[in-house]
Amino acid sequence: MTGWPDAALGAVAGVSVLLGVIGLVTYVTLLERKFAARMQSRIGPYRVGPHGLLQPIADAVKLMMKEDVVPRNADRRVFSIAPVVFLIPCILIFATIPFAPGLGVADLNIGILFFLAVSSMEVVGLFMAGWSSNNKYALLSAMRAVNQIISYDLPFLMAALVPVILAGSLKLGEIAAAQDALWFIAYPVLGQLGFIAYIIASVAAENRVPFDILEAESELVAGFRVEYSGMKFALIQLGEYAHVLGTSFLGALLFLGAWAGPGPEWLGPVWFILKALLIFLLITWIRWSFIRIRVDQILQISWKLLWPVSLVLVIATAITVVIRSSTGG
Amino acid sequence: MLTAADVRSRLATLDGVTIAEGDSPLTVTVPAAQWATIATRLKDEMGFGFFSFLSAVDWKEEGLEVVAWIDNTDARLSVVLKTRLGAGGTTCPSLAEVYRGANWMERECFDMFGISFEGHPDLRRILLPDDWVGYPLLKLYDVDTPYPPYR
Amino acid sequence: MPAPIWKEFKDLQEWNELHKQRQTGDKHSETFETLTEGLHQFPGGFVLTTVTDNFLNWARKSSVWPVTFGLACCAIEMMATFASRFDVERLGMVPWASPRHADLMIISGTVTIKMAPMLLRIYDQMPDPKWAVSMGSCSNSGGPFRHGYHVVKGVDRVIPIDVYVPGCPPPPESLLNGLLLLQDQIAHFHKTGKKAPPTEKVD
Amino acid sequence: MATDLTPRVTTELDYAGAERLTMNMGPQHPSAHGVFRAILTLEGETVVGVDAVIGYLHRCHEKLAETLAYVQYPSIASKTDYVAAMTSELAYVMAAERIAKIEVPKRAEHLRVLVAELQRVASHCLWLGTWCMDMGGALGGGATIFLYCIRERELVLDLFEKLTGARLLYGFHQVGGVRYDMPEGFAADCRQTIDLIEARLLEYEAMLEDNTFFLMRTKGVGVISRQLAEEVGISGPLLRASGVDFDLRRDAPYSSYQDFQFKVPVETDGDCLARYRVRMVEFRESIRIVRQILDGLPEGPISSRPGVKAVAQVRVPKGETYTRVEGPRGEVGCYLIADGGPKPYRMKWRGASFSNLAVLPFIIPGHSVADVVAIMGSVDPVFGEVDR
Repeated sequence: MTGWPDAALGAVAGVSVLLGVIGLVTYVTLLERKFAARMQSRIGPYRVGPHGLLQPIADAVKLMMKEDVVPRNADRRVFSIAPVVFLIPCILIFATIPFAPGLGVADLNIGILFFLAVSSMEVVGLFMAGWSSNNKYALLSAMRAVNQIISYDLPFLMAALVPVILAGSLKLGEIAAAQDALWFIAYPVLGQLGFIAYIIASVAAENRVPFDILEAESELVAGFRVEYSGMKFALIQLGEYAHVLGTSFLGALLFLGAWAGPGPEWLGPVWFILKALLIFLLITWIRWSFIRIRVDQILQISWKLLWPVSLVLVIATAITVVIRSSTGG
Repeated sequence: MLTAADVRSRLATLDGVTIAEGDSPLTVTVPAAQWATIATRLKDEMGFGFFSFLSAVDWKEEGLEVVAWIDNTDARLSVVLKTRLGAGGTTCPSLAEVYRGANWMERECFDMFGISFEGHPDLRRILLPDDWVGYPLLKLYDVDTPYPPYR
Repeated sequence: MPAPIWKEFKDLQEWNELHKQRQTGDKHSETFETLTEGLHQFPGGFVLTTVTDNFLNWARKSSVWPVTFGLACCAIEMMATFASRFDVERLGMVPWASPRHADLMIISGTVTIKMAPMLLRIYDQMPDPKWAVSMGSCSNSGGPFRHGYHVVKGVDRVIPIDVYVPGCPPPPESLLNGLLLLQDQIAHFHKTGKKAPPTEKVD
Repeated sequence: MATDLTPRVTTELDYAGAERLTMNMGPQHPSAHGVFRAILTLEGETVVGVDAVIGYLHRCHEKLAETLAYVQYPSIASKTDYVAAMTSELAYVMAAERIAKIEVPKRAEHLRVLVAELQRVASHCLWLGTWCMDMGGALGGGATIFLYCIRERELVLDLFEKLTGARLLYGFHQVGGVRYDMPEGFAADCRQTIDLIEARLLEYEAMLEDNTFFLMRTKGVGVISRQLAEEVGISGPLLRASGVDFDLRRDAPYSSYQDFQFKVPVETDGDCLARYRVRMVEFRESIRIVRQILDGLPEGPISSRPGVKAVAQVRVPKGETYTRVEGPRGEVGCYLIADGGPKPYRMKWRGASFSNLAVLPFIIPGHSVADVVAIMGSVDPVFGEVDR
């Protein structure tokens, strides 16, 4: 390994993570469809390949072959790059996540801040898509997106700060390592409350039901992506699922002890992925059992409930940590 | 409680009103000029607040007849109001100011029979496209009249 | 009694007129075809086109996404088809609300003259390649309302149709059969190489 | 709502200098419940004006009825309110019977009530599902409830399939009685189904009423005052949710409703939640009526003129009548004028949804876009009946 220049090593790691993530994200859609179908007393994809296992491939290939429609009055350039602008932050959030001790693209010192900063970048792509489509549904959706993502990034940050304070580091690898003894979700009171706040805020930041006002199917048809077809639509879908999966990974890392689990060490990444999928299924479960709420109500929940509560939570965590270190240390 | 006999006696004093036999419903034929005033009286004085439907009948050479059905939901009474517009007559006072439900019903009536309701706030076609030619429920209109380009 | 001569029926004449005016094929696929035609003619290129053809058709037929577009009574049966008992998602079909994401339009119910331009517009909004299934007597031919002044006598006067499902309304089983027939039809769709002769129509 | 009593199509709100956006909803829109177009004028997210455009499904029912004989039309009558085909058939058939003074055997009357009530259950199932889908989205929790409701509706449709051979549009009624008798084992199946549905209703209530989000979305949304409700002539569950105690089944009994015991639920709030509550009680009352019928179904013929096949077999003398039937959506009326011939001279179809929908321009202004779909869903329009 020593002979390899760092850059090449980084590139190899980056590409393999990228491919892995794309593969995982594609199959996560199938997982969600099967899970939702079972919830709804259906079977879900079944005929395409054994048990519908080839479904995501068929969908992706078909979407690639579709015509790429650009509406006549759309802002052509912005319309075309918006999906990419949307997708890049969604994929980039995987860069800082270590899948095992030392196994990751870049375990930055400010890992969690990078994650939060990049994941909130997706609103730019969203807004570009909504604005350039020259469609009123898309425009309303873009406006809603800005509203919602700004209001939910703060609680999201606060909820993510709870494990940060408990671990005493911003580096994701260290946060994971700090949970060797006790997963943060098992931390009395604070851990559970933090986890709940994290789940709510991440559902909102991912624009999923019950906070999916910006793609509100029954009001805005499909929201900001209403005019997208073919490959661009596939990119947007990919970005959305990548974002969901990314926050699931982060949740598993922050609260569920990342790669900790029984068995030999090389099973670590497997445990990590399983935990992330567990959180993903939790989010999916929420998605398929709640009804959507209104814009004003969503903002009220954020500013009047979630934001103060998470702030109090962070302060309480800080106090606990101070007391613990002063008494124990 | 209001009874059918009360309504009958109160309406019988008015000019030109004829009330047919039978109490459920009371069939009241009024002159077109008094169409809206009698409806207002029924609503305000006798509590006939529930507006069920308004429509018209094409009696060929005898002209059009407008029919409305209103209810008193407390006393459980029903009144059918009828008025003849006379041969060739196509104007009728509007009930839209009295009963708000008459708004769409009259628009439909205009759409189908070409009756123009005077005093209607927004009289345009409701069911058919705006550029439709003819009034389909008139007896002279053929059911299979083609309409280009789709027919 | 002599057999009826179909060419003499007024309705069919009108239908033929409309068919002559209608454009066939789609621009997207034509460009694609000219590209692949070159590849096909290239020595040995036919192997590639034939193989990819099968693969792409498999992908197309495995994920036919209908647009949620209900017109009348048949829409209720269409909803039942999408629901738990019949569950078209087994075949990879996901109903989408926006026509831009869809490949298939199920015309479920009576098409009226006021609706026909809207229908055409929604069909035009769908990206190529796209398919249309006419569900129920009303959209096949006007059905029981054929003689109405405001009813289009068959949706094929407005847009081209791939599969006709008879019935008033067709039960979900019929619609499912129609969708399976459509999948068969898509499996013989040629867009990456030389066009195959059209498949035999079964009466 | 302050806008409730303003008799205008467009209602102005006080927003100084705000720009307006005109948004078109429909005719193809996932929550349009068919083909409905609402041209909304928006200020931000608030709707300030709505122009409803209907007629996309105008199938010339009234004109066609003048060209079809009394025997032919009932099967087309079922296509007006296609979600509740049984009740719309009943209205037409009853009108012809009333003019011609045709007696209907007692068993047929009971069977008519049986199918009407089963139909109400099926129709309300569909309403609950589609309404939740409007509020929850096809890619969310709404879809789950929708699929559950359709699952229960399928059970009722199975019963209808056993009875008539059709799932959606039946042609079950005919002038003088009904066309098919109950098959073997139908009563037992029917009891089993309604027991199951009654148990599942509790699940739905647990799923919805225990969910704060559901209450947030429905409480105080789309309030219809009593006066507006009566003036516009909305009927059925909407009218009863606005505090008017009026149910045609009880107040103007037709068929054999006077033989059965049932409650008429009334709520006074007039909002979406009140409409939901009224319908949930109606579910149970319908199930109760079905049980009563199954317990005491009289024996006898099912039609006073069996084997009506030829068009000329039903003779209706000169006369006119208006029959009203309490369908799942409200008063379904058939105003029939006969001139002694084989076909009606004029038929006016009073669709419940037409009047129910006419209330939208009065209540929607002032609500946000998300509420528009919730209100639309709670009105439960069926466009076959609106446009006819």
